[in-house]
Amino acid sequence: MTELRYIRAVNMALADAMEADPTVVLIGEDVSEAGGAFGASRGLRERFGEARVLDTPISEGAIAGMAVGAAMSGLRPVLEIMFMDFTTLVMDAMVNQAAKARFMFGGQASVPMVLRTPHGGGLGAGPQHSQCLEAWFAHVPGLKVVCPSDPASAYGLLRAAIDDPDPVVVIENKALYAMKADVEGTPPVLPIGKAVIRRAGTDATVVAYGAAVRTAIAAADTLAERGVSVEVLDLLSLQPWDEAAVLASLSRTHRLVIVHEAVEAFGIGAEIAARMAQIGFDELDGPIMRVGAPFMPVPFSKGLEDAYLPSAAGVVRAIEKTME
Amino acid sequence: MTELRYIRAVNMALADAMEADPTVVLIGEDVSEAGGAFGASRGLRERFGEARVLDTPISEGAIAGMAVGAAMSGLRPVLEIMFMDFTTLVMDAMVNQAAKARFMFGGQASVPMVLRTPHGGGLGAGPQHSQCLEAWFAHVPGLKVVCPSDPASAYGLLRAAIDDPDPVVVIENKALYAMKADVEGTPPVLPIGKAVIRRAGTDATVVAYGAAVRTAIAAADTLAERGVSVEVLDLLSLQPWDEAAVLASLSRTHRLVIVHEAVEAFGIGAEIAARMAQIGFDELDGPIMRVGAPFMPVPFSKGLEDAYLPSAAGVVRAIEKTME
Amino acid sequence: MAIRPPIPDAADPAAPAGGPSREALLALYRKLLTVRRAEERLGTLFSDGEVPGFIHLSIGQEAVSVGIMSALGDADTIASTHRGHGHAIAKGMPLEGFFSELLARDEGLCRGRGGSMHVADMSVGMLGANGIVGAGLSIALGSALAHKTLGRDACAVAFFGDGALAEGLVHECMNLAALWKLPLLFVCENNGWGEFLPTSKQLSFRLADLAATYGIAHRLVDGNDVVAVAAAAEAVVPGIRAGSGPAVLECMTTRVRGHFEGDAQKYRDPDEIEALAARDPLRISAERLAGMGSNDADLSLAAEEVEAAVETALTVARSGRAPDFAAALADVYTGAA
Amino acid sequence: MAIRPPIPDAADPAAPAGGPSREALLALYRKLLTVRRAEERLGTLFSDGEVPGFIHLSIGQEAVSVGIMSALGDADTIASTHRGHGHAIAKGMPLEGFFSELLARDEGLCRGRGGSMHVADMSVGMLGANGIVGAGLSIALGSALAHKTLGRDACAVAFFGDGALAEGLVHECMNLAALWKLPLLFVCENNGWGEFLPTSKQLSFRLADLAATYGIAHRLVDGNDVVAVAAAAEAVVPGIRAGSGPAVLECMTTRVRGHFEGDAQKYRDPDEIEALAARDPLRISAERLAGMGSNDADLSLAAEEVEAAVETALTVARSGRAPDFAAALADVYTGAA
Ligand SMILES: Cc1ncc(C[n+]2csc(CCOP(=O)(O)OP(=O)(O)O)c2C)c(N)n1
Ligand SMILES: Cc1ncc(C[n+]2csc(CCOP(=O)(O)OP(=O)(O)O)c2C)c(N)n1
Ligand SMILES: [Mg+2]
Ligand SMILES: [Mg+2]
Repeated sequence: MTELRYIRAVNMALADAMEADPTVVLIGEDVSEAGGAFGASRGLRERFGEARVLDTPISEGAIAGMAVGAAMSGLRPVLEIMFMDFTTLVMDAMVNQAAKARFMFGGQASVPMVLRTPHGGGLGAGPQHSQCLEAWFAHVPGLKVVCPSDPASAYGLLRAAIDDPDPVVVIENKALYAMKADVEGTPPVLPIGKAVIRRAGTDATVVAYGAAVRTAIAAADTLAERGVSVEVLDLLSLQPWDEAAVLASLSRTHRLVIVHEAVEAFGIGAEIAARMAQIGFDELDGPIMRVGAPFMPVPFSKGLEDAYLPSAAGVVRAIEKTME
Repeated sequence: MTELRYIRAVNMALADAMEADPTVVLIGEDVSEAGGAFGASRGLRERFGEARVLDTPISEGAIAGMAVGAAMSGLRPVLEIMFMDFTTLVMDAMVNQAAKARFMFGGQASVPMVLRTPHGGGLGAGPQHSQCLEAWFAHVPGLKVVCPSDPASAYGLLRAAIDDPDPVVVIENKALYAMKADVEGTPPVLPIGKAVIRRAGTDATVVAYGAAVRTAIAAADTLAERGVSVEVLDLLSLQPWDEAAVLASLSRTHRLVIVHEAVEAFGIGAEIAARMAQIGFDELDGPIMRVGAPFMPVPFSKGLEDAYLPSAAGVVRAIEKTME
Repeated sequence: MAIRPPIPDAADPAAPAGGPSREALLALYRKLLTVRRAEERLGTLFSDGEVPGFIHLSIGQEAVSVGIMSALGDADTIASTHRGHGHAIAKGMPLEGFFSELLARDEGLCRGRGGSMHVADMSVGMLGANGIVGAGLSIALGSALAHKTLGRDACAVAFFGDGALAEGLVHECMNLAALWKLPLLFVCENNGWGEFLPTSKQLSFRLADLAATYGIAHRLVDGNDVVAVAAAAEAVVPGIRAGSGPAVLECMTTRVRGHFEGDAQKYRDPDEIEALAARDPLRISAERLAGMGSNDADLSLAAEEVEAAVETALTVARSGRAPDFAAALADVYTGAA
Repeated sequence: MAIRPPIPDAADPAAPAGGPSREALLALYRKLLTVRRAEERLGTLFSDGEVPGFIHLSIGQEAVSVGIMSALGDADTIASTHRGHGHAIAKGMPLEGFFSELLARDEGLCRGRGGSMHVADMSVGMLGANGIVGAGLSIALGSALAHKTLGRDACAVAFFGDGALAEGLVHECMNLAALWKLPLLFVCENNGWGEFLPTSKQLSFRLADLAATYGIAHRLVDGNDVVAVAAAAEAVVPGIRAGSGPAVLECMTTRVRGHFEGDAQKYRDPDEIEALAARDPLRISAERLAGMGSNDADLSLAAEEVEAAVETALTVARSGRAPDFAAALADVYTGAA
């Protein structure tokens, strides 16, 4: 067993993918000489050369479009956008180009690119450096979206994303970068679209992803002390997401709560709730509850930000509510 | 009674707002000399002068940011983005600037700007000129989003949007521009956030907005012949949306179907379904059904596009399904 | 509000040194004619309601497509614009696949899902027309990066209009291409218009100055003279492939039709449109051919052959299948079918 | 991969003609000192954990803020960057409101919701620092449009770094400002760095050439000499207000600290950092003052007063209230509270 940090798992996945496939290149602001704003690509320039680890000017629109064109011409670019908030500048490349190329060219082309970007608050980084915007990407046919919750999934999903023939958005959580876990050798490549049960339970299902998985587990721990058995399902993939796994869990527990750090309204949880209110309707013994951020920008003040972020207590209340 | 076309209603709303408030200016590509790609601003340059109706270069990012800055400095800009697909290029201005200014500056500033843009298919315009991306904007705290369904609401909501002190995204549907309706004088300004019952009914509620309202009414007509009484609720506003009206209707009919032209997955309907699966859970006598576009880009071929767009038959099937 | 006429409207009149042989020019002429006839046919199909959507014809601009492509091979890649029929056909997209696409048939190269604004043929390095003004620049930039990184002896070409010069992406891509010395040729088709407004009201600058700012070589080319365009392309493409860095060709050309079919061009002086006949790329080439000793029979033979090829392709296209919805839905992702 | 050093590293050495009086210069010096002390204090507050988030100090660059603002009035507006403390304080944001914001107090001008990257004071025309590189350019563009449309005798100023020059928005905004002759002053703070990489590796061009392309007047200014900056601003601002169109001031300056606090600058030559002391804006101004007959007592009095003002503001800020969550939630939209 060795201890692996989340950010180091990302770094390993990049290194292993570059080792395995000479067409994998890294593109982004400060990814090369500096090794990435959060250190994800540290050492890779030295190992693979500056032609494969490219420091770019501050030109998000162009480098995203460049990744699309490069992917259509034989490379497998992994693009880093330093904060998910800045993906506002790459929407055209991702949505009108990358997502649609395969379909609109009649299957002639595929776009094997990856966009890595960190979301999430907790660092006091304020309204323009903390947003969770994954629901935008999940709404776009042609994109895939994954969101690892720990070092092993950070490795396994990033490897899968780089291997994937289609564009994949890999969302990391800044607050998880320092997270450590024990792993046995190299973590396995994970299938895109499969959820994992992080904690088995029988009374209620909590679906979460990314940093909210920890919150969900903390809530489950609290309720376990009160004799309530909560199942925590880690989605891992948001598009496609594992509908079958959610339905199966709901069919066992008959209660559903969905948790994420993104704004609750029109977030990822809305789709999961909506789907279950259709295909899982007969299994539901209580209202479907969601726990997400309130409808406001991410505030700077620590106190406000703490109140803003979904909490284990909030998840406990939601579970209690649906079990009423 | 006079006959009013949808596009003419937009034109009237712009003219009346400019007449009422000298700080209202129109900004966009081909809005001035050409009167707008779809004719929304026809005649306004002649009437209000070129200083208030501004033809811009093809620089969506800059003109959107310019609208934000102008709104912070005393103007009320109404920005036209020619196709909603091109709003991919204004996400930073709308999301990181317009939406957050008031909050992140502690209430010192407000951003009274309007972004008008047409969405929707049916014209064979293909994957990059047909998308319905309203769910992105509805997910962003600080923005408001409205979507008129007929000439009167096109007038009433646009007037309200221009009067509003905060940024409002007004989404028109290209396929509705030619729609005509009889109106009595000038239509009233409509409150943002209020839905309207377009057809009363008792057996099931269909929630729709924009062009899908027609689809919903057609489905209701079909079912009326079979003795099923369907209520059609036109949301009109998507952010904030009229939760109370949806819940009230659901509480009468106990069956809920949501229809829109946008992609079903992670669309506007997801939030409505999710909310009702929580606060309306006890009222539900059947699964919540959604009818939206399938998970694919909007195809060019007429045949494919017809199959892609939500149909009255599809809505009928959904209603029947939840009434099973 | 425009300050000064930003783009000179006269192209470099200097005739290229040592032009093509008569046979070579006749081949170019035939290509010009192919693009022209195909588009004219599309125009009638559109007004007959046989082709849906928005279609932007490149009539009057064919010499840019044909001239540039004459310097390219299949390994070279191009990214195109909303006005991309000429680029596609000149790059080698077969007419059947082209018409089948425009008629939304399953046999279309994009299986009827893309249409006019998305014609593409990856097998000949045509990476697609594009409905987003400016987007093709960054696609070509990426393709150039791939050529360089993978050590290919190839060049990527970005086509764009003068209106697209206002997009920030132009600046980002030119900076990047110059900074990294990418094998990228920028081809601006300067027709003086962006939709319904002269670009003199949209731009405060000249492309020549912008290119010079980045240290990118720029040439002004008579975009209606296929010989001039071909010569300019041949002058820069080998160097670009060899690693000398990007170049810009600014091709002064003429949009004869409306912005899209159905646009009656009421905003344009009828005299101006009429005067365009004198600069017709076909006429210019025909006159050159005549000067080189070609007779009318050569030209009419070419015309007949092209006509026949277009009609045959159209007949094939018309007999094609309608695309299948389930197949389309299954093809959003690779291997999902 | 950079081709050539894009930005000259020596600023225009010509001393401005007819400089300020000693009193005026002393006032500027005091402002420089205020920004410096406030930021130094922030640095210690940050390392003590009293200020959260990312903070980017403008130490070494204060003369740009102070010099430009000396030519502006309250009706003039500015849009700033992620490195915006100096802009805010120099434009007139009160120290209490400033420190209260950085300490996330309800009395902060942004009520503790924005923090370092969003300091703003609309009452003095400071439209906000900005966490998005380049975004301030378009905000200032819009403000300039408002000034012009509403007939105000005012100028808008866009501050941006040299790294921001790679954003497409720069090109779009310069084109628009030139095309419409907007009352907009572009102020580039050229410190040679964009985060951890020299901008010579990010840019293939010089701002002087880019500005010339749009026909915008450009001046290279010693950004560490407040007198030079003030003179350059005074030379262009009245004309801009009067409708002569935009101008660019490129202020060559020095980032002394890391990109943000906590950045140890390992990527930078220690000698280079040490050499910056010679170009310290405070030192340059102090020497000028000495040359004009100010004695050490003048300067230490100023230092004491500034020190006291900063500490008083900080004490006030520390005693402030924590912001209330419900109030914040109710203030996302106007009048919702
Ligand atoms: C990003 C974007 N903005 C606006 C449009 C609408 N539009 C299509 S073509 C065009 C004009 C383009 O002018 P130019 O680049 O000169 O090409 P031309 O049509 O003259 O060939 C515009 C504004 C678009 N398709 N994409
Ligand atoms: C759109 C965007 N891209 C990237 C960043 C991350 N970032 C913050 S500051 C910075 C460097 C800016 O350099 P410059 O404009 O020269 O300003 P300086 O820091 O030197 O003052 C970068 C890349 C950002 N904040 N916004
Ligand atoms: Mg043009
Ligand atoms: Mg800098």
